Amino acid sequence: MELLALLAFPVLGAAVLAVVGARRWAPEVNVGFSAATFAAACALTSRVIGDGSFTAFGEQFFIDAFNVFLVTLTAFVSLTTSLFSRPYMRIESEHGRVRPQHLRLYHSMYQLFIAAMLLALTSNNMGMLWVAMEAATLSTVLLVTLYRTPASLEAGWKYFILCSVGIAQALFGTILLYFAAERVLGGSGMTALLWTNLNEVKGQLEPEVLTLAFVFLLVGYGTKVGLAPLHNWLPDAHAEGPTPISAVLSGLLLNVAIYAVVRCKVLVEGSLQSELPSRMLMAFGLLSVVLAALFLWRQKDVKRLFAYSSIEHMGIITFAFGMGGAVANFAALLHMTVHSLTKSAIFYSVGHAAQKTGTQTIDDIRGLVTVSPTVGWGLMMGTLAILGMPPFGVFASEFLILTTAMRQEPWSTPILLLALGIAFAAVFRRVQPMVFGETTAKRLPHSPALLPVFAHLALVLLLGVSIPPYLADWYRMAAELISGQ
Amino acid sequence: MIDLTWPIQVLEVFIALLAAPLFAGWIAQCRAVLQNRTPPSIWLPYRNIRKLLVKEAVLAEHASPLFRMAPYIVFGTMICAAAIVPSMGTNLPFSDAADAIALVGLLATARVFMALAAMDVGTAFGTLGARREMMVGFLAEPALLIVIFVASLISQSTSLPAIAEHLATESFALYPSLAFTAVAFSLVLLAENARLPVDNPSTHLELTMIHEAMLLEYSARHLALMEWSAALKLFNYACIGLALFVPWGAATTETPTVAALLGAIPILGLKLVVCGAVLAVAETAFAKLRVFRVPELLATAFLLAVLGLLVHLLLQG
Amino acid sequence: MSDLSLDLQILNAIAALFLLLAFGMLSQRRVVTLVKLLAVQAALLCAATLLLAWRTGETHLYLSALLTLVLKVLFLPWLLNRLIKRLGVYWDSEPLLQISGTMLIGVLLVIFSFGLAQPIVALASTATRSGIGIAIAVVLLSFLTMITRRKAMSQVVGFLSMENGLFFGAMSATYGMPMIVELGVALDVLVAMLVLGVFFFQIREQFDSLDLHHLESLREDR
Amino acid sequence: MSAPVSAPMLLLVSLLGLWVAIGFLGLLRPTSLRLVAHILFPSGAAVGAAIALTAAWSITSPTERWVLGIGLPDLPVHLQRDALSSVFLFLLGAASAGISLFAAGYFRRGEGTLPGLLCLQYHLFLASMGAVLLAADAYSFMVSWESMALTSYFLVTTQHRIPEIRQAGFLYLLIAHLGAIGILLSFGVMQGGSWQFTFDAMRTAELSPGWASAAFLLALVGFGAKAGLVPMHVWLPEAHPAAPSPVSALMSGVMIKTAVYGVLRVTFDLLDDPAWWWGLVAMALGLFSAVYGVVFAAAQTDMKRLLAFSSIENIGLLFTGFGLALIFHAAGMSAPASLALIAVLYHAVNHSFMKGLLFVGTGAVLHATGQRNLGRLGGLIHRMPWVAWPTLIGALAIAGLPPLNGFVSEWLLLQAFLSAHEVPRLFLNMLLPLGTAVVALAAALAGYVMVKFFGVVFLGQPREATLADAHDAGWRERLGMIWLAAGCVLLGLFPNQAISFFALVPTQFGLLEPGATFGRWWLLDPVAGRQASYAPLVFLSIVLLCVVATILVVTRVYRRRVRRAAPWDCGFARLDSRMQDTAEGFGQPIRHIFEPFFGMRRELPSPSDTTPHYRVEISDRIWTGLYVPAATLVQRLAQAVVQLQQGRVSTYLIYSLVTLLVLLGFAL
Repeated sequence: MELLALLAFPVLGAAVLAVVGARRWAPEVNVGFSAATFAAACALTSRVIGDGSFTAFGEQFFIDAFNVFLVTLTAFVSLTTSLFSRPYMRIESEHGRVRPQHLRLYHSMYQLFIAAMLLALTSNNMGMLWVAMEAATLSTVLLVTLYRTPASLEAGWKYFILCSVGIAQALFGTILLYFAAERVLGGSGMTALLWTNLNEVKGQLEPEVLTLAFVFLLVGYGTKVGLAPLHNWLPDAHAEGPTPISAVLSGLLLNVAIYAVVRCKVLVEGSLQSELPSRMLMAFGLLSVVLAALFLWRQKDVKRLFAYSSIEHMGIITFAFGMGGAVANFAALLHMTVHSLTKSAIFYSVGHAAQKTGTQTIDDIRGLVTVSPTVGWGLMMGTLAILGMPPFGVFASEFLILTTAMRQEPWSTPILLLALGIAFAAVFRRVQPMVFGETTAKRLPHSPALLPVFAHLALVLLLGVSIPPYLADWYRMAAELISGQ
Repeated sequence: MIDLTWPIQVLEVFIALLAAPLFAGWIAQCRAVLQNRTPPSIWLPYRNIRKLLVKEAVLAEHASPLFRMAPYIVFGTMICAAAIVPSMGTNLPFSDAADAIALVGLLATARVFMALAAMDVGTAFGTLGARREMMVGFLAEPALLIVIFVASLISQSTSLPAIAEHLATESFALYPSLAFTAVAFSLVLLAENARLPVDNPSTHLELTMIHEAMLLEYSARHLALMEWSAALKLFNYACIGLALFVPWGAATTETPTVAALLGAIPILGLKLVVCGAVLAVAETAFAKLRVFRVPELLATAFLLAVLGLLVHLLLQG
Repeated sequence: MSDLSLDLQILNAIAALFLLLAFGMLSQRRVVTLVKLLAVQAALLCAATLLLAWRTGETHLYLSALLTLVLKVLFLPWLLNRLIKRLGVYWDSEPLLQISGTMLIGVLLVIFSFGLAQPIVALASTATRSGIGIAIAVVLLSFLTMITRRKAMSQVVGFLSMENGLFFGAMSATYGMPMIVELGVALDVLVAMLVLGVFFFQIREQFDSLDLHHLESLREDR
Repeated sequence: MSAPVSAPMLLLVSLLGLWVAIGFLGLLRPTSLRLVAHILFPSGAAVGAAIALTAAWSITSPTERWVLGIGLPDLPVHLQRDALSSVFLFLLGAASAGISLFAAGYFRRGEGTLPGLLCLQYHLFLASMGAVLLAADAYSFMVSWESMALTSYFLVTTQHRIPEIRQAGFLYLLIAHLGAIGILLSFGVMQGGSWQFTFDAMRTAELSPGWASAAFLLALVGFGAKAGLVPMHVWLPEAHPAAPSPVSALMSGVMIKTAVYGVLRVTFDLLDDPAWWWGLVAMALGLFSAVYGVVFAAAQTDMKRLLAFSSIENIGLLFTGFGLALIFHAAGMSAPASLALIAVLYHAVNHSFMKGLLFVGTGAVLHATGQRNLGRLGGLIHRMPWVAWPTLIGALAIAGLPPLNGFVSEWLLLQAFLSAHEVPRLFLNMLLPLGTAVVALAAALAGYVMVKFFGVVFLGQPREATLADAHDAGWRERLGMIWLAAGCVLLGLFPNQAISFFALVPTQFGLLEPGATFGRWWLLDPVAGRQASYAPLVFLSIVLLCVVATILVVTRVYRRRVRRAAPWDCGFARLDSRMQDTAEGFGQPIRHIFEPFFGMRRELPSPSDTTPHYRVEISDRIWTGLYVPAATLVQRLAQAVVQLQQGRVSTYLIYSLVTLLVLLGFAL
C-alpha cells in the first residue's frame, strides 16, 4: 500500500503541476507533494524494518534493506530540494532568467524525475529499471536547458546524446541478461527479467554471456554514474542547469545509477568465479578518483568544480563496491548517504552564493561570510565535509574504505590518498577566497532558505561522530545483501 | 674543630676578588715590557677602580632601570663564578651547586645582561658592540662545551672541582687529548675576554672595539664595577684553564682547612704569573683580526677540541 | 545453408541486409537519404519480427511488429523529414574522418563483434541466434556513425539506427522483450524524439545552423 | 560504561566537555564582547587550571581506560589516560590557563570574526587538543587530530580580509591535512594483521621490522608536519604570525607539543623494539631543524615570525632529545634513555610556558603600537614596564640562562649527550658527541636571537614618533603574563619536584625502575655514575646575595649622586633614533656566517642613486627548492589531463566506444 502511495504521489504531483505550475503558489504545491512522498517513504521503511523485504504487485516491485534506504534518502533530499527551490526559483524569475511558463515545465518535470527515480529503485524488473533510468534522463534534459542560454543548450545536447547512447548499451546488456536467464528459467516472458528470480538462479547462468552482459551494463549505467572515461557530460549538465536540478542530479541520480550497477554486479558475481567484475569496478573507481582530482585543479566555474568532486566521490564509492566484503559495502553505502547529503547542501549554498553575486565564476564570488554569514559558513562547512575533514561523516566512510583498502589492496592506498590530497588542495584553494576576504555579494530580495543546508550538515555531522545503532544494523543488513551471503 | 668550610669558601672568593686586578696589572706590565715601553705600576687597576668609585655617575637621559642594574648583576655573577671555579681548593660547599655547564651558563648570563645594557642606551656603538659580543659568544660556546665534554670523559664528572681533583691525584700521564683541548681553550679564552687577536682591550676606537663599546656609556661606580668584573672574568677563565690542564698544587683535602688553603695560594700565584706572561707574549705576537675573521679562529678552536675528543675516544677510550 | 527451412533463410537474408544498411548509413552524407535508409532498416526489422511471430506463434511479437511499423517506419521518418524541410538542413558536410577510413574501421568493428558473439551463438537455442552478432555489429556501426557526423540531425539518425540494432538483437536472441518492457522502450524512444524536435528548434534559433561545431564552447583545455 | 570509570578520567572528560560548553555559550550573544571577555575566557582559564591540577594529581594513579558509546559501530571511541598523557594534559591545562587569561583582555572589537564565534573556535581548539591526548584508538585520534587542525585554521584566519592571512591559513590546513594522511597510513600499517584500530590491538600486533620501520617513518613525517620539523616547516612561519597572539601562543606552546606526544606514543608505546637507525633519523632532522630555525630567526624583521622560527628551533631540540632517547632505547641503555626522555618532556613543558609568554608579550606590544615590524619599535620598556619585565623573564628563559627553566632542560639534554659515547654502534659513538656541539650552538644562537628581540623591541630609543602613546597592558593581560612568568621561574628553581613528576613516564615505558630519585630536594644530580649536579635554589641565592652585597657596599660607601646627560656622540651632531641598530643590522653577522642557509636577494643603491635605500630579501631555500616544483608538477599534470575535455561531442563518443571495446576485449 505504501509503495503505491510512494509512486502515485509524484506522478500525481507532476500532473497537477503541469496545470498549475506557473501559479504563484506552485512551489508550495511542489513542497507538499514532495512531503507526501517522503511520508510514504518513511511508512515503507518502517514496514520493511518491521517484517523484512517483500515483493508487491505481482513481483514487479521488490523492496529490501538495500533499496529502501535509498528510497528514503531520495525522498528526503527531494523534499529539502523543493524547500530550497521555493525561494531560489522566485529569485530567478524576478531576475528575469526564467519565464513563468518555463516554471510550469520545471515543476512538473521535477516531480516526474522524482517518480522515475523511485520507480527505478523499487522495480524488480531489470527492463523496467532501464525504462525508469531513460525516463529520468529525459525529464532532466529539458530541465538542464531551462535557461535557454547557448551553454545550457550545448550541455543539454551533450547530456542527451551521451546518456542515451550509454543507456542503449545498458539495454543491450539487459537483453543479454534476459537471454541468459531465459535459458534457465524457461521462456515464461514476465518472470525471466525479475531480479529476485535471477538472484536465486544466478549460480547456473552461463559465465560468458554474463560477462558480456556485465560489460554492456557497466558501460551503460557507468555513463550515468559518471565514471572516468565516460564522465564528460556530467560537469556540463550539472553546471548549466538551475541549481536545484544540479543538487538533485548530483545527489540522487548518481546514487540510483550506482544502485543499478550494484544490482547487476550482485547477479554477475554470483555466477562468475573470476574476479573480473570487481577488478573492473575498482579500475573504473581508481581512474575516476585520480582524473577528477586533477580536473579539479583548473576549474573556473564553482558548479563545475563540485560536479568534478561528485565524479571523484562516485569513483571512491565504485572502488569500495569493487572491493566487496561486508565492511567495504557498509562503508560504500554510508559514503553514498553522506555524499548526497553534503553535495546537495553545497549546491544549495552555491546556488544562493551565485544569486548573490550574479555569477558562477569563482574569481567573481568573494567574501560571502561578511555579507551573509549563513551562506558563507554553510558553503565552508559543506566544502570541509565533502573534502573528508573528520568531524563529518565523509571522513568516517573514507576512513573505513581506506583501512579496508590497506588490508586488501595495499597498492591502491597511496594512489587514493595522493588523489584525495590533490583534490583537497584544489577545492580548498578555490573555496577559501570565496568564503573569506573582501565581499562582492549583494543583498537578495528573498531571504535564502538555509534550513535545508544546516539540516543536511547536522545529519552528516551526526553520522560522523556517532552512527545510531539502528541505522548501523540497517546498513549492515544491506551490506550483507550486496555481498551475497 | 669548628666547621670552617663556609668561612674558607668566603675567604677564597675574597682572595680571588682582590687578586683579579693584580693579575690584570701584571699582564699589562708584561705587555709593556715586551713592547719596550716603561711598564705602568702593577697597582694601577686598583687606583683606577678607587678613582672611578668616588666620581659622580653620569647616566644617559633615557637609560632604563636595566642599564643601572646591569653592572651589579654582572659583578654578582662574576663573584659567583669565582666561588664555583676551584682556583685554590676543591671540595668547597658551593662547588656542587653548579657544574661546568652551569658555569658556562652563568658566564652567558653575564654576557647577555651586558649586551642588553649596551642596547638600552640606544646609540650606534652600544648596539654594534652588543651584536659583536653575542657573535663571539655563540661561536665560542660549542668549542667550550666540547672541551668540558673531553675533560668530563677523562674524569667521569662535569663538576670542575671533581675534574681538577681527579687529574691532580691521578698518576701523571700524558693525555694528548688534553693537549689539543688546552690549545682550544686558550683560543676561547682570548676570544671571550676580548684579548688582542679578537678585540683590543686598550683601544677606544669606536668601530673596532667589542667589549669596550658596551661600556662606553658607563661612568663612575658603574664603570668601576664593569672594569672589575672584566678583570675577575679573566681571572676566572685563567683559573678554569689551570684547573683543567695544570691542576697540581690545589688544596685537595677532604674537608678544606686553612693550612691547605694557605699552602695552595703561593702555588696558584706562581701559576698565574707564568700564565700572565704567556698571555702577554701571545697578545704581542698576534695582530688584531678583522671582525669576520674571528669565526675562522673559533672554528679552528672547535676543530682542535673535536680532534681532542676523537683522540680521547680512539686512544684512551 | 540448404538444410535451413525457407523462413530461416529469409531471416538470415534480412539480417545481412540489415548489416548492409548500417554500412550504407555510415557512408551517406545526404541527410534525406540517411532518413530513408533508417526507414528501410526499420521496415526490415518489422518484417523480421512478423516472420518470427508467424513462425513461433508468440502473440506479443505481432504487437511489437505493429509497434515498430507505426512508430519507426511511419511516424519517425515523417517527423524527421518535416524537421529537415522546416530547418533546411539537407547536407551534412565532410565528416571528421574521410569515408574510406571510416569504412575500414567499420569492417574491423564487424569482425570484432562477430568474434565476440561466437560463444553466445553457440549457446543460443533460438533459430535466429546468428542475429546476435549482426545486432552487436549494427550497434557499434551506428556508434561510429554518430561519432563521424557533424550535423545534429544525422547524429540523431545514428542513435535511432542503434535502437533498431538493439531491437533486432532482442528479437534474434530471445524473441523480443517482455511486453511491458517493449512498451516502455517504445514510449521512451517516442519521447526522446519529441525532445529532440524541441532541441532542434532551440539550437536553430540560437545558432541558426545545426552544425555541431557551435556546441563546443564548454571545454577545459583553453 | 562497562568497567566503573575512575575519578580522574571522568573529571578530565567532564572538564573537556565544560570547555566545549563554554565555547557554545559564546554563540548565545556572539556580538557582546563583555560576555566573552569578562565571563567566558576567564572561566576557560579556570577550567584549564583545573585540568592541570587533575593531571598532576592523577599522574601517579595507574592507567585508566574508558570505552564511550559513540563512534563507528564496530569501533567505539576508546579513551585512555596514562603517565604520558597526564604530563601533556598538565602542559595543556597550565599553559592554556595563562593564555586564556591574557586572551580575556586581548580581544577587542573589529578583530575579524565576532567575539562569540572566536570564543567557540578557541574553546573547541582547546577541547580537541585534550581529546587528542586522551584518544586510545585510531579513529577518535584522527577525528580529534583533524578537528584540532580545523579549529586552529579558523582561528588563524580571523582577519580573513588580508590576502596573506588567507594564504597562510590555506598552506597551514593543506600541510596539516597531508600530515594527517601520513598518520592515517602509519596507523593502517601498525594495525598489522589484527584489523582493529584500538591502540591496545596495535601494541599486541607484532610487525615485521620492515613494516615497523615504515610505520615509524610515516608517523615521523606525519607528526613532523604538524610539529614543523624542517622539510615540513614552511607553514609555521606563515601561520603563527597570521593568528591573533593568544592563538599563536597556544599553537606554538601547546599544539606543537601534541605532535611530540604523538611521536612518543607511537614509538615508545605502540611499536615495541625500535631499530637503531630510527633515533639517528629523528636526531638528524632535529639537529638540522634546530640550527635552521634559529638561524632564520636571527635574520627576521617581523617579531612574530622571529618567534615562530624560534619555535622551529625548540621543536628541533625536542626531536633531538627524542632521537637520542630512541638510540639509547635501541642500544638497551635504559638509564640514559630515561634521562633523555625526561629532558624532552621537561623542555616541552618549559617551552610551552616560555613561548606562550613571548607570544603573549608580542600580542600586548601589537595592541599597544599596532606594529609588528621590528624596524618600527624600540624603547617600549619605559611605557610598558608591565609587559617588558615578564617578557624579559621569558626571553632569558628561552635563551637557556641558568636560574630559569630553559637552562634546566638544556642541562639535562647535555647530560644525556655526555653518556652518548658509550653507544656500542661503531660510528655513532663518535658522531653523537658532535651533537652536543650543535645543541650548544643552537642554544647560544637562541641567546643571540633573544637579545636581538628584547633589545630591538623594548630597549633603545623609540624608532617611531607614534610609539610615544603606547599604553601598558590591561590587568587581565598582566595576570596572564605573570602566571606564565611564574611558571618559568618555578620550573627553573624546583627541577627535582618536576623531574619526579616526569620520571613516571619512562617508568611506564619500562626504562626506569619505579621510585628512582634524582638527588636531594634542592640539588639535582640525575646521573648515577657521574658526579654532575645543579642546585638552582642555592645558585640563585648566592648570586642574589653577591648582587645585594655589592649594591649595599657601593651605594653606602660612595654617595648615590646621579646626573643625567646626553649619551656620547663623539662630537658630531646629536644622535637620533634612526642611528640605532635595526633588526636587519643585528642579524647581519648571522647572515654573513650562515650564508648557504639563506636564499638572499640584495638591493644596493647605486652611487648615482638620489634616494638610496638598502633592502635585503631573505627567502627559504626549501620553499623554492621543494614546494614550488611540486606545485608546478601537479599543475602540468592537470594541464595534461584537462586536454581530455575538449568540448566536442564526437570525441566524447569516441571515448565511450573505446572503453566499450577495451572492456569487451577483456571479457573475451
